[in-house]
Amino acid sequence: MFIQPNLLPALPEMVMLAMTCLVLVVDLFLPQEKRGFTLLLSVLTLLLTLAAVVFVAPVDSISSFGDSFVLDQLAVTLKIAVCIITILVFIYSRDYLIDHDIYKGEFYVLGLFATLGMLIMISAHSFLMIYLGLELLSLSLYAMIAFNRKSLMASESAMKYFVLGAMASGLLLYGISIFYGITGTLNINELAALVAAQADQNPVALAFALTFIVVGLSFKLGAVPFHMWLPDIYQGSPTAVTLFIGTAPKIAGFAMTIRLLVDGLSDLQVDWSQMFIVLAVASMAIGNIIAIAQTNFKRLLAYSTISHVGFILLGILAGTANGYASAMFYTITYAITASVSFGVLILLNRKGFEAENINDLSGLNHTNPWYAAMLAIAMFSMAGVPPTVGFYAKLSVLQAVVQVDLVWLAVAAVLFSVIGLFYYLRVVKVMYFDEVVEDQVTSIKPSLDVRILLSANGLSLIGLGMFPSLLMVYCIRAFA
Amino acid sequence: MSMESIYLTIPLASLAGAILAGFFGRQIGRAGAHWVTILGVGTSFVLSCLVLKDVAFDGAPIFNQSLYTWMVSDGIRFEIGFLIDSLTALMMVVVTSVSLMVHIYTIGYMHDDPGYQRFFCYISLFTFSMLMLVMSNNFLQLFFGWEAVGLVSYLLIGFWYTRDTAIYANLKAFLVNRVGDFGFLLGIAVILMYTGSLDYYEVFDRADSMVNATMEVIPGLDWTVITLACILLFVGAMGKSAQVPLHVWLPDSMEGPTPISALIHAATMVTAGIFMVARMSPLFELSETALSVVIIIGATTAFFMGLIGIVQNDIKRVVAYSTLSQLGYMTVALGASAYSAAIFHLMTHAFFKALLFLAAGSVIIAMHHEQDIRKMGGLKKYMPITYWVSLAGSLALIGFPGFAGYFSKDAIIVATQNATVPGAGYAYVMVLLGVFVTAFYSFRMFFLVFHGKERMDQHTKEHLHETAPVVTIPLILLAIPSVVIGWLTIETVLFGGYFDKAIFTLSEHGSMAAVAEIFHGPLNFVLHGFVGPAVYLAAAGVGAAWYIYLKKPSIAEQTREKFGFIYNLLDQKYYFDRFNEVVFATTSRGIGHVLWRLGDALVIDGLVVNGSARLVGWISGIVRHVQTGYLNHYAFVMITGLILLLGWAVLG
Amino acid sequence: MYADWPLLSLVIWTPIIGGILVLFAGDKEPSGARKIALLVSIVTFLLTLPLYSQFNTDTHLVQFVERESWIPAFNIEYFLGIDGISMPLILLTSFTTVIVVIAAWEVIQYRASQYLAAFLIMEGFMIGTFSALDSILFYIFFEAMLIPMFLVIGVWGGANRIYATLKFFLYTFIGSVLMLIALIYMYNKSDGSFAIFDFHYLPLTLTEQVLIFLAFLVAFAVKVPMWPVHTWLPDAHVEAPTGGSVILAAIMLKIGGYGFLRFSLPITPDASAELDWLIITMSLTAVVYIGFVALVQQDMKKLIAYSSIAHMGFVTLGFFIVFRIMDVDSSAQGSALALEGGMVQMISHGFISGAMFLCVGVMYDRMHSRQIADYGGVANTMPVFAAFMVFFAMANAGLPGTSGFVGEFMVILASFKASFWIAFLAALTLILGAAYTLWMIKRVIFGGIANDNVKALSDINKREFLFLSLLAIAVLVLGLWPDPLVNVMHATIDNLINHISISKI
Amino acid sequence: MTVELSHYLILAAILFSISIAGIIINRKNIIILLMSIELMLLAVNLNFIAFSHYLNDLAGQVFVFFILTVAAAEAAIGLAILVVLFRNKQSINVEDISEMKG
Repeated sequence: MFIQPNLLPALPEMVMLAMTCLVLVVDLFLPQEKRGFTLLLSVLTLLLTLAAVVFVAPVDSISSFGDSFVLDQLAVTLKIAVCIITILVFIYSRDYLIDHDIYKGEFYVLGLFATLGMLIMISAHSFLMIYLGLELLSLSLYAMIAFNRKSLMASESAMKYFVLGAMASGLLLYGISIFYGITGTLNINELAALVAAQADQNPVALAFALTFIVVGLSFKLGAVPFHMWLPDIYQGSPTAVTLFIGTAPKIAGFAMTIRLLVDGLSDLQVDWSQMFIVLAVASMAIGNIIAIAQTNFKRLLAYSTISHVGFILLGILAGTANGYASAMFYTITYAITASVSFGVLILLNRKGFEAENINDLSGLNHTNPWYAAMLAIAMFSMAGVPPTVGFYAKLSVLQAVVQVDLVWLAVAAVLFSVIGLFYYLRVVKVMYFDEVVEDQVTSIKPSLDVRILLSANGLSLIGLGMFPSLLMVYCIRAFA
Repeated sequence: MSMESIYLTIPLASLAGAILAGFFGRQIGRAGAHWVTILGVGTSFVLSCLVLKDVAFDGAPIFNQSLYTWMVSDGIRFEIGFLIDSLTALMMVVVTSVSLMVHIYTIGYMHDDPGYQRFFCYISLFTFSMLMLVMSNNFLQLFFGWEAVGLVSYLLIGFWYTRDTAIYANLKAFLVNRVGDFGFLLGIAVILMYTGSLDYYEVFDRADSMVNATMEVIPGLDWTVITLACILLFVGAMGKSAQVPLHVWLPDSMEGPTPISALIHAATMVTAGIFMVARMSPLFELSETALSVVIIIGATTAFFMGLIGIVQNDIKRVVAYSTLSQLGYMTVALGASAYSAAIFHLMTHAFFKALLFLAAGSVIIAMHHEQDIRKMGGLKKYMPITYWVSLAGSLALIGFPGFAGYFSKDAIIVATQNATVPGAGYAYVMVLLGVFVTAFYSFRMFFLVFHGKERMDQHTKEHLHETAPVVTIPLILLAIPSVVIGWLTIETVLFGGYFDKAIFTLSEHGSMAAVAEIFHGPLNFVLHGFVGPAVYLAAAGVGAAWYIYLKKPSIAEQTREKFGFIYNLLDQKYYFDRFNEVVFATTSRGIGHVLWRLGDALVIDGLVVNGSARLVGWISGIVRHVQTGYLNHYAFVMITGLILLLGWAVLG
Repeated sequence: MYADWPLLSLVIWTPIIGGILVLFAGDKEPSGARKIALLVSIVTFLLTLPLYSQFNTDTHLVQFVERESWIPAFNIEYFLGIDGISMPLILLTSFTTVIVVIAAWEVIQYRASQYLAAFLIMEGFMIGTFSALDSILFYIFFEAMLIPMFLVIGVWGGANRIYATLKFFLYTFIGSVLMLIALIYMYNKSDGSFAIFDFHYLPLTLTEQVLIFLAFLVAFAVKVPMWPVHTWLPDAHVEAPTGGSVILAAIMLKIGGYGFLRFSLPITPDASAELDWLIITMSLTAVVYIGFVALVQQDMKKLIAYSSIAHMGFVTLGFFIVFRIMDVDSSAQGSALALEGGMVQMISHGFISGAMFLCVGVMYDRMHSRQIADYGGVANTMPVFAAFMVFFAMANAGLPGTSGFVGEFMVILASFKASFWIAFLAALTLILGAAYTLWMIKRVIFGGIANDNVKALSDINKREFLFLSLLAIAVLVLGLWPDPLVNVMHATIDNLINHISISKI
Repeated sequence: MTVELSHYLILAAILFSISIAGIIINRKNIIILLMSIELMLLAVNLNFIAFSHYLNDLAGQVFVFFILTVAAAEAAIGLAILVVLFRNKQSINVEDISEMKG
């Protein structure tokens, strides 16, 4: 017999799916000069999804589809974040796409599908669902990267990402299969229960499987040593795509981690915490150290991402409610910060000029003081200098770590962040202290919507820095 | 007008003059400048005399009050206030009178100097500071005045700041004085620590607490605190009063204009140390050790600095070295617990030494700022007034019976003779020899300048003439006390119990008592002088000077040849300057360079700071190559990671 | 009437908001920006006056308190208040900023509005640092002020500015992150409070205390700066524009000293007592070692920078000699003298070093050189200026009657209670200080006219006369009558002494 | 002998390892990479089916169907990328695609 599942929790996803298909079709019939309509429609899609999320947001949490799909506070918050950031991405990247004549509907369609994948990952509560979401996201991303067909770099990085990504999901699947074998279930809740029972019977097998899962997640997040893809992908992809990859998927990755490790395998917390300690330290060390040597801004940000992943892991490995909350806060604010940095970078692109080196920023304060200020704020936020939000994110994570008596880890973290400060300051230095280099930065006049959004985005870093509670309450509620 | 407001007016009058001349010099012009300052100092002088009369004759009670509370911290009250007793009153009159003379004299001396107003501002400011120093009733204010006069002396020595010698000299003077103040400050610290107060009387009352306490400055070596305190304070006095080895700044200070040499570096500031020790007699009396240190230092200064005077050819430097040796005499008196004698000599010396300096100044004016006595001679007939006053001054200086210097110096000699502290014997010999030396160099100079054949060039000769009244009048006014003051005041000051309330001497330190025994009125004292050797030594000195420099100038040459070594020793001032230059100046600069280049630049910055930065950069340069760009390497790294984790998770 | 005003918030946010206004005033019409900046700084200064006039000197309790819950998640509060330690420093800050704005008037032509804005915003942050009573709030202000200073040095600085400013930022940042860890640690210990005063009463074992103390030490020692972590200061000073040097020397360094009083001593009294030898050694090294180094500097700003380090040595010496005094004398008689001496030294150094840097700035604006060798006989062409410079030099050499004397005097007197030799070494500054300062004066101000550039110099104008004389008055008044300043500290200092004399173990 | 679960698992593990080895060792043709990936997924599928058989639980086999579908899509995209790459580079040699490094 067939039980009609409660479709309500999945309303946002369904709205999105429907709308995306609509976009796909409509776009086919649009002449190139009308492409703006696609963008409009896609943004509308995201807005509707957003509305749907808010509309169905439950007081605590509801699940459906045989308990393999949940909509809890965590999901709601993350979904909202993802949608908003995707909107930013779409709008920021318009001019870039036009300038490099890849202003095609596919970009938005793929973007929307990727977003859909993320939404699913966020809500997924069974291995199968997680896998599907993950693949939906990944496949769209592969395509998006290679989307600028004329670019060698792009196709190269697409290939790299594809191979490694596929391998990673293979590893993940392998782990999943073993868990399936041990527990006989694909559902996260049941898994949690059964693992609790199994924990002492065959710990080895569990540890074995767990490792594969952790590796899969680490790849998605980009933790050392599973970060190798990250720098090349960031550098090679069209900046618009980098902007996308560098922001929203982090949130999805975080969600996936929480779902699998916290919801599902909290009984193995000791094991994965220890693994994460190693990965976190490695990420912070490698990320920060190698970043110093970078001259390409996108690549620099890639390495900085790696170091930030280290911090996110710190929050998770604390294994306490406020640890998770702070990690969540960190992830979201990091995504916001990254969108500012890439947003400014993307503005600097002109027809036939791909701005991606740090030197392309020199003298930005002379030509565009306002955007220089925005980027500077972003840099200070990444470095964790108050009063930007980055400081508060670090503070909360460190607090969680110290709370579980891992003071040495906190000390290591801050010392690495000092190294990190150095290259962020270098960016500021280039913008503020260096002279304008010929035919590089000229005064940029982005369209009104970009100007507004980017400014709001940048100032939000200060705003959230001064009133972090605005966001923190939701993060705490998510793990209450 | 209440006494209190008078006391307040005395320093403030000079200060007002200084401020007006200093800040509004341009507006009030040159004449304006000297009028306001002279008016200010004049007022101070008149009122000081009033105070003296009040204290000396009307027997006014000791005035000891604080003006305002500078600061209260940790329950200790730091006050600014006045203590007016016989000692203070005397000093006030000495200071203001000499200062007034110098003010007037300056009108002539600095007549066409561009820095006219500035100069008057400085000397009035000096008068103010000096008054604050002597009128103080606590150590804090004493230190204030102490450093303030140092500052003004710094400014005045470097008054002609375009001369390199001048600005070298004033830096030197300030630093050497700072060495003294360094000790002085520590002395104050000791006192505060053990008495919990800086007020003179409170400190004196609690002095016993320092007698009994001991302190281990150098491990294993206990000092009584009182000794430590007194010696530290005396170090301060050595700085200001130019006692060996901190005397080096005084001769150089002659780079300043002559009036201030007279005022600051002869009459008043340099005697601050003497004054201070006398003021602290209740403390010094309690420490035998300190006293003998004082007397030995003083004796050494008195004799050996005198010797240098013999070989000097700069007219002002000769006087400067005589000042050093006279200060030595005063210090000896202090060491012999003959404080009153010291102050008495301070007073007489103030007059005749100021006189000598100003006379020298007058000569210098006449010679168009030529200061080398070898280029002078026979000035007697050109400038009679200067000649006679110089004679009076010199006689006073060498202690010619009846002249001011005689009384004070003889008192000191007798006191030293009867002193009991260790080192007194040495001191006695030194001061006696000193008498001869003093007489010798004074009259060497006197003869070379005023007698003998005229060695100056033609041009100068033609313009030679007596200086203007504005110069000569102060000379005469100073000559009078130089001659008579000793005769008039010795009875009251030394034996009239004048200082009883101000100065404290233990009964067993009977040096002054001994002097009192042989004293039966001034005249008798003069006659008694012929009993002792001093007078004959002085006469011998004069005779020798006459013979060598007037009768047979050749002898001077021969002796110089014969005793070349001694001559050099004296000419090089016992190599003190060379020593300081090498040991202190050069060494500390060397240390500075080493610490800077090696410590800061190389080790801290080079190695640690930039080093660590470079290290990180270097590592980064290496590690980045792990990112080869080859797909299979990437996969390999991932798998390695996987395997490591597996091994760790499954096995570990 | 001020009782109900949120005065502290006003003095913090007025300059910050004003600064943002100035920023938007832009460089099209710099005079406008200047006027706004001056207005804002003066208003701020006036607003700080009631902090003094309304200050209750009888209590050690914090006053003008403002306390709002801010980040409930971690129970971080917007918690402001001042006591006898912080209040004078706040006045110093607002006063100095006015001076800096005036000093920048025509001198800064390049991006004037950004320059002025930076200083106003910095002022807000610095006042915030002094008045914050929640440690995270303190930390935020403490760090935030680095950003404007970083830009000031980097944008308006000299040739080697980039090295200097990066060095400055990184040095300070390294110091402060460890402090952050310490704060978080205590937050967890005190189950959930970041309020500084809760930390004061937080029981800690000696080991914890030592570690926390060291964390604080790094943070504050770098700020002060103490030997051997001082090397950023000379570079920063040399490269910074005049205003930057002034703020740096006059106020930023004081935050280090303030931190010791606010955090290290009361939070980790036992560790401070344990490790006082370390601090005392570092301080004395600063006085002597740095004194010698200053002696041989060729660059005026470097020389003054080094002399700043030496003078700040007295501050730290005064703060930590207290424990020695307590050892030798149970009545702790003299410790208040030491602490208040350190405080006075901070204030006075604020005026004097600021003035010295302004003097160098005045000459630099005319000659575009800081090398002592390029000068000589300035007094001939700039008599009035020379008078000021000599005066401030004397103050720098600690001449009685100037503020420079008071602090050193108190600290030396107090340290004598602890040990003769400590006092001896400290007192060496009388000689060294005079030596390096006056030797510079001799070579720069006095002597014959060295070269044609000096010949061409013109004496200071009205504006320069204004700010120099303002500072001169401050230095003189403080030197002749420090009581009004010292008086406000008594209650707080006495309470502090009682607090640290009680062991936490 | 009877074929036990462990045999399947071992076989799957071997396949999995081979596929990984394929990815790491192969320096020449990218197509081989794609094949290795397919192989990897198949290894996983084998696991799933074996388990679902021994657990008598269909979910595993359902999962396999999904994996297969996704694998197909993946292959499609992979080849598409390969084509693009070849257009730009005129080569599908693994060692040639190392423009970005460091």
